[in-house]
Amino acid sequence: MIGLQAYLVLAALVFAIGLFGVLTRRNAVGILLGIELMLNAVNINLVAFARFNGDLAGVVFTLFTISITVAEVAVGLAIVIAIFRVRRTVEADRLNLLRG
Amino acid sequence: MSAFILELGLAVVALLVFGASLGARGSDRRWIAWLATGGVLVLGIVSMFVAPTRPALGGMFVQDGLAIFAKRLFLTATFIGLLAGISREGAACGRRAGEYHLLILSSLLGMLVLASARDLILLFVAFELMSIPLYVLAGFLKREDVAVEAALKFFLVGSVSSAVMVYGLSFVYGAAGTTDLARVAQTFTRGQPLLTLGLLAVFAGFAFKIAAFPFHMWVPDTYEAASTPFVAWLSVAPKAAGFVALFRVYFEGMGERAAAWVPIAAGLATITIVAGNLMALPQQNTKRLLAYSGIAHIGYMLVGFAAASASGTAMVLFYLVAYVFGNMGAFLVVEAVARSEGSEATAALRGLAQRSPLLALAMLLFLLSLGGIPFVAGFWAKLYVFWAAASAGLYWLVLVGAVLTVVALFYYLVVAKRMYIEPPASAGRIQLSRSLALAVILCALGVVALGVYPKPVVMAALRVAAPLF
Amino acid sequence: MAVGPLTLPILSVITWLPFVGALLIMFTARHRPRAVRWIAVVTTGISTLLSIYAYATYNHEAAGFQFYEKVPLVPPLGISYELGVDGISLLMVLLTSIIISAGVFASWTVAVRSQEFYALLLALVTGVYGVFASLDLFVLFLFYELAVLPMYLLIGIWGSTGDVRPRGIFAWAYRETGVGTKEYAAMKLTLYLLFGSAFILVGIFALYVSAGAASFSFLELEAAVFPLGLQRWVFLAFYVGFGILAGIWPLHTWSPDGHASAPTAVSMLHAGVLMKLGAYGVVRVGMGLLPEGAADLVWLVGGIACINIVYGALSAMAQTDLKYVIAYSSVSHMGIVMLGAATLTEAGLNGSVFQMFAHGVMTGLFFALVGLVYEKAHSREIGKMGGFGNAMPGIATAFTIGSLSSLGLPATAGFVAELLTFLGTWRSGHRWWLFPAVAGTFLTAIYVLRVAKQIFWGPPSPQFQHLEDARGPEWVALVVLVLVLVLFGMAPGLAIAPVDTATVPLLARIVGP
Amino acid sequence: MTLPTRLPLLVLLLPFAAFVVLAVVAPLRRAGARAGLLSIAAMSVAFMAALVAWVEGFRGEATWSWIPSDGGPIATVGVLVDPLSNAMLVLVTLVSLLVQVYSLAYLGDEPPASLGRYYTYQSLFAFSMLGLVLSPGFLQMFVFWELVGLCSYLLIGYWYQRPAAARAAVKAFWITKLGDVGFVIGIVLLWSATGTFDFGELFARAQEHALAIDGLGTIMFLIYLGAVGKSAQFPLHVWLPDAMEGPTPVSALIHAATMVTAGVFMVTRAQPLFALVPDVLILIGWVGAFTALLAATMACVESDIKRVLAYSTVSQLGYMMAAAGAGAADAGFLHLLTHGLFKALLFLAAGAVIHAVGTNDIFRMGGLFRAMPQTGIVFIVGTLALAGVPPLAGFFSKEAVLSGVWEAHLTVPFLMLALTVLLTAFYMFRVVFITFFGRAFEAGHPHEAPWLMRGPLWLLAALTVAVGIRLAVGGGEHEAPGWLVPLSLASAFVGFALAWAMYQRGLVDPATFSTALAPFDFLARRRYGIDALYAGLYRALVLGFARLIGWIDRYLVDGVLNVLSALTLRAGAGLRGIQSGRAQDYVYGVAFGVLLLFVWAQLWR
Amino acid sequence: MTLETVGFGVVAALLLASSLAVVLTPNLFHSVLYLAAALVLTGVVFLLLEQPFLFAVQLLLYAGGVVTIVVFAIMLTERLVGDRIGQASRHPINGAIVAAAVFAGIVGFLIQAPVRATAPAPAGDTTAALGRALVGPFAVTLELLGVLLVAALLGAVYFARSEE
Repeated sequence: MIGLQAYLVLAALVFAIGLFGVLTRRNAVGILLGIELMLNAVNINLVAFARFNGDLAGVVFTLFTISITVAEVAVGLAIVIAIFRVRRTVEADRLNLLRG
Repeated sequence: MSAFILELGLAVVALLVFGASLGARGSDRRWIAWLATGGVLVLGIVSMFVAPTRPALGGMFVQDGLAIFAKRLFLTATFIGLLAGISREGAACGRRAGEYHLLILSSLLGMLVLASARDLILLFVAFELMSIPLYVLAGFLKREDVAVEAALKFFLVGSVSSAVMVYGLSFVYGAAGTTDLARVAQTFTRGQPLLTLGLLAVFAGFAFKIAAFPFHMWVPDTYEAASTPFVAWLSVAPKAAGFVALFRVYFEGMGERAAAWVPIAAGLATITIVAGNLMALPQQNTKRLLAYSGIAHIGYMLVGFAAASASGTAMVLFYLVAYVFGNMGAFLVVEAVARSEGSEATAALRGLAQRSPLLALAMLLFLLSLGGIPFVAGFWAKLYVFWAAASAGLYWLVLVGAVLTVVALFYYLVVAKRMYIEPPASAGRIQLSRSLALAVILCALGVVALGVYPKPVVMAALRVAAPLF
Repeated sequence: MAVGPLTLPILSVITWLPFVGALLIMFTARHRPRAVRWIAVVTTGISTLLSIYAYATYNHEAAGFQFYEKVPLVPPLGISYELGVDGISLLMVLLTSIIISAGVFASWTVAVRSQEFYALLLALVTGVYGVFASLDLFVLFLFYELAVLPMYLLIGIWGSTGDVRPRGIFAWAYRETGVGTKEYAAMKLTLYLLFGSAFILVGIFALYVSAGAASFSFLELEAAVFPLGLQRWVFLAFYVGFGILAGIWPLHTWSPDGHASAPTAVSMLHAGVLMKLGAYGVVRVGMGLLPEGAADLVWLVGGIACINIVYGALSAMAQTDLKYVIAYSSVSHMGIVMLGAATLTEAGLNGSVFQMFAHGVMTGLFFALVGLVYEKAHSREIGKMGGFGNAMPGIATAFTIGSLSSLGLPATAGFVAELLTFLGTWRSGHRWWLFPAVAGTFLTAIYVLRVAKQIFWGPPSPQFQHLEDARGPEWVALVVLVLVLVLFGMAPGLAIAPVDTATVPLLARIVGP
Repeated sequence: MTLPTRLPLLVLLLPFAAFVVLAVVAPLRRAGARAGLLSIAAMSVAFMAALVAWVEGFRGEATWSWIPSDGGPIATVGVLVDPLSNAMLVLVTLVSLLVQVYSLAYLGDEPPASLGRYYTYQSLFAFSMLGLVLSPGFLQMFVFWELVGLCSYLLIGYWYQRPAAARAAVKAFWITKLGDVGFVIGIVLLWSATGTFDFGELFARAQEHALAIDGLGTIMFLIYLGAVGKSAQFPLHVWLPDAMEGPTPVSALIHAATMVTAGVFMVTRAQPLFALVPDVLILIGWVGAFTALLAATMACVESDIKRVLAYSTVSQLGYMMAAAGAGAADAGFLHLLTHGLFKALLFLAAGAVIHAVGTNDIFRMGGLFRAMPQTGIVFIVGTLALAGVPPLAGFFSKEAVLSGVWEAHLTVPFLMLALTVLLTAFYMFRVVFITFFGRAFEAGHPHEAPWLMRGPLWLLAALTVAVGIRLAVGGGEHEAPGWLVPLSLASAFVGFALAWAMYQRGLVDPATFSTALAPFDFLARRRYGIDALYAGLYRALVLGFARLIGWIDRYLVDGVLNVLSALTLRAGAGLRGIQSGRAQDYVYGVAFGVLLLFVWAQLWR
Repeated sequence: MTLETVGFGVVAALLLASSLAVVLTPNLFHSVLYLAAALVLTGVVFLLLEQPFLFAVQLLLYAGGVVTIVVFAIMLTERLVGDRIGQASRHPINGAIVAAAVFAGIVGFLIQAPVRATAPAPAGDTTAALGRALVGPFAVTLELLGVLLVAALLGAVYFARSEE
């Protein structure tokens, strides 16, 4: 039997990898992918907990997070498109008109 | 059903606006804005008569004193924000008026639910419902390069934060074995690693929402770029919601164990006050300046939060009320000047006292309130927060806060100097639209009334905060 | 003490009348400069008359706080609007009246935005009156803030920019802070004083909480017993908080810059009355409520006061700008005030209060004169002036009398104050304080006479051809101040008799009967 | 209150009334001569009253509360009437009156407004001096002590547009104030120890030996310091010669006859207290004698007629103090009175000369006796009195002083004083010979002064002689060693002869003589470097220190504050740098925040 | 070492590998494909945790939906700019350090937690229970989610559509 710890560590790793992606990708879409990974880690966590708690709430929670994640990605990509229209780039580092 | 009356009412208003926007023609759609504003006003009035009910949905949704207090605050802030946004030129009243107001209303719905949520899932959904429309609204001026840039930053930081938050929620759920916050609170003791980890991560998410240092970084950029009436609202309403959620998650039902959060909250308060105030010093753009000063104010509220007591909570609530009027007012004056001068720099305020004495006086009142000067609301807010912290033995925190207040006064006075001491760059009064003027007046009245007679609000705050502990 | 139904709430009238004047000016007298001035004259004039009346009718036998008024404001928190004056505050109220009535006349020639100027000035005066008359610490604090804040605009708008060259190892810092400009001075003054007020607030709350959080009333807190440890640090908080306003070293540097940059009436009011607020706060609130704490810490208060006296005098000597000389002399003289209080003797404390009064009038006179000289000569550089006595004999005479009071010459109020303080020091626990104090008066003689000589004596300077003496309303200010200075110098009993009724019980609390 | 106190009070209040009227009623003051007449009228009535009080030998005391306190007044004011004060009253009112009359003519050319100012000051001075004389206690004495100092300052600076006068006035104030610092500390200490300023009470306690205070010696020494300043004793004598920048009548009144003797008066008045501290008395004696000698040497080389007289005044004040120090306060006081008469005479006469010639330099005068014989005669009368030639007033008082000092076994001071007798005769006759005899100077046509000036001169001369004769007739009972009179007469004669030989006959060349005494000459001409020393100390110590403190205040104390402010501003500007504008850096912020929370929570576990 | 352990090991390794590929590969398209792989593998993890329904949801809604949207977005932006979008990494070392630190921070808590190795027996068909829960206690939450999706859609459309 695989322990809960293993799932949690796996999720933590995926979360960290996602964070790394968010921090290092130059392309805004790439950053979004990193966020996806982070949220995905959350799902692993939730399902693992649901399984080990023997509780349904975690599964419900997962359903909600999945839906919300999709919504978030949709909005994020729309913003990327809008920004691309105006600025002709999706490289996040170039978007620094506002600072200080 | 009576527990949901405000939420349902809001849904009705949103549907009305939706329907109206379908049938709207022409580029001047101020009437949609008026519709939304009126709806919110009605809801605000209704909220004044709402009484606490028993928890609904098996304890997921509570309409207690705190929730009602918070909802009144959200509705008031939203009303002022919508009112101020009504203008012929603004994007909010153009062809996209329907979208704009629907987004605001759905975000508001998120806040209302958030204030009542006592279930992790509901909390998260409400939190996201509040947040996602804000990303869109931040970039609502989508043909302005800075606006979309700000929206992207807001979105990126926001989604990472909510990822962290929901990651934390997963641990909270996992460790407590339930999504019911009341039971989480019963389970919580110091030294439960998973629950602690979860609550910390959730704290990070809230810290992003209320813009505590170092989660604040989206704030100045977003404030600078987004349309000012929206920013005025953004700077107060979601933050208030964030604090209410903080109280729900970290205090409600915790009792003595809430003291576990004191070091973290106090530390976060300290760095937030210091950083916010210092970074506000060199700002030349009034909105940016107000953004940083707002961060510092969050720090002061965290001081009250750090007290981890009923009085501390109540004082934060009072602070929020004072902050709603003071901060929104300041932003709205900036909007008024910007509409006339086309600039949001502090330099645009030069000689305002000689051009529009009353507008300058209003701005001065807001600044004094933000600076914590007697006879205006902010004074009591700071005083009470410090008092609560001192009662909790956090004298050092009070000292830090008080000293940094002097730094804060520096930049507020610099703005006052622009208005009162420097000669005007151009002559002529600043023209205000009626709705904006009304919004400014409401804020000024609020600031003064709370400054002269804070007692009712303080008492109400104390009353609603008491059951949390 | 009960207020009958038909009794005039005299202190409230005194306090709020200027505020009413300010409102009248703001809302009725737009763009009518003469009306503005007359409103100011009338409102402050009535306040002055009433304070003279109160002063004359104060019952010395009964002593204690009289003209008592009390209206509960926030009953659950124990905040009430509670006014009353004893001998000390009565004298301070009188001083405020004298200075503001002189100040109104002295700023007759303010041309720019005079409506706002007078309104702010009057609002500020209400704050000052309020502090002196309040018996509720919280309300006192509110008045205190009201007295400080208008200063920012008053200096910022109507002030003058001096010539301070950034030099020395910290030159970079001066360039960044913009030293010398009026904005700098206004900002420094306001922030410094608000910084101090933070300490005051903390102190007030500490007392309030420690006494059971029932009342902010001075009288009720006076009856409470505070533990010694608390007394010590709260006294320290009050000392620093109020002391900043009283110009204690090394927290005094706002004062020279502020006073030098401020317009005439504001300097008069600030150096003349507001600095007294600080000293009054230390004596009334600090020593009055924390007798043991005060007794424990007088060594500090007195020691710093001695530094103030000598240091201020020497600094004044080093200045080349006339206003700075006067401002530093205030720092020095406030040292006498604090020293007298620190002696914890009847003579010393009487001297301290008397010096508050004497210095208030004297420095008010000085700043009025400096304002006149500046207005006519358009220069504050002492080195460039000379021989003005011929063209402006009246101003020269008044300046001389002010100088004499400043150096403690008998028959002026300054002498009595200094003498009493000296008498107190040798009987206090710290005898050596006498020597710096006396040395300070000698140094004062040096710099004050040097300045008087440089400006008014000697051959007329060729670059100042068309100088005029004071005129019309300006005379009123000068004559009133000079007369008061001499009158109270010759008949000190006028002031000391009521003051004594307040200082003796105060001392009895601190050092025992 | 009875006549014995009421009359002196009248004497006191009359000049005060004149002062107030002149100060307040500007038109009258600006009228000049008319203001003078008012002042003179008040003065003459006061003089009459003083005369009555003196002749009647009034005694009495009346006091009123001045500074109240809980247990009775801390300080009182009032009048103390006794022979001492009566005599001073007469002297002060008399000389004041004469000087004021004299000034009418002497300052007749002044603008009316200035003249009015002059008389205002004069009235104030008379009031102050009388108040000092009548003081029943140390505090009141100090009050008027300072007020006379003020008048001195104002009157020295009468011609305030002359830089020299302005300088001299301020210098006089500072130096005397320096002494007063001691005085005030002294009376503060005395009050702290005894609880009273009152002479009567203090003397009574001293009589009953109930005044055993620790450090009474120090206290009395400090009080004496006041007298050192006011009465121009070494080392604070430097201001008096400079004070000659004031109008000559002022010099006569304030800087010869009245104010400068206040110190002597005070020591005399407080004799019962000083008697308790013999060490201080001896010091007073020594300082007095030394001052007398020092000033006399400086007078010998001075060429400004007024300054010669000023040094002479310093010297004579030294006599008086020496007498007081020797316990012969009566003798000192007698010398005070006689000196007041003849020194005023000398100054006024010198004023007449200056008025006539238009210069102070004796070497630009000469043969004036022929042009103004009356002035010459009175000047010589004064000179004889000062040199101590019988039967003029000065002779007897000086003998009394000398014998007092001898009897107190102050041998060295006595020798110094004796030598001073010789020098006094020498420098006075030097002036007489150079000014009134010898070759007439070309420039100008000197003429006799108007009657308004000559009248007071003659009156004073007559009084000098009359008092002398009165003393010769009635004062013989004083016990003195038999050799004293011949000695002092011989000394005076040697001085006279020397002056005659050098300046009249030319038998001895002054230049050779001064070469012979080169070191003394060198030092005396430079005032022994004392003025320079003070100036140096003032510049180097006081001003230097002030500059240092001023610098410290501006650039350190305030500097630290500004540095803090600037650092805060810089910190703001620096911190703002983390707001780079790049979205991912903001995410770093979130990551760091999370880490911070984790670490924090682990630490606070 | 049971089969389950081996299965978990393999799935975990693949998941981590594909996740790393998502954040490291320079080609954006490849990134998206790797993401799809990672999401599917997550679904497999759900299977391991005996949640077949969630596996389905993951596959359809998540992997399908997200990847489709992303691909659309890339196409759209590429079409607009006219050339391929590459992507490089910025400050990978810093990013790695911070990510590792966060991971360490999480693990720091995890290792303190008591090990919970035994899971309760699977509760049979969870799907029906899930459905009941969604229309039961979580009905309001679900409705709120609906509002959220509408709002997000509104926002996305607002941005995405090119204005007249």
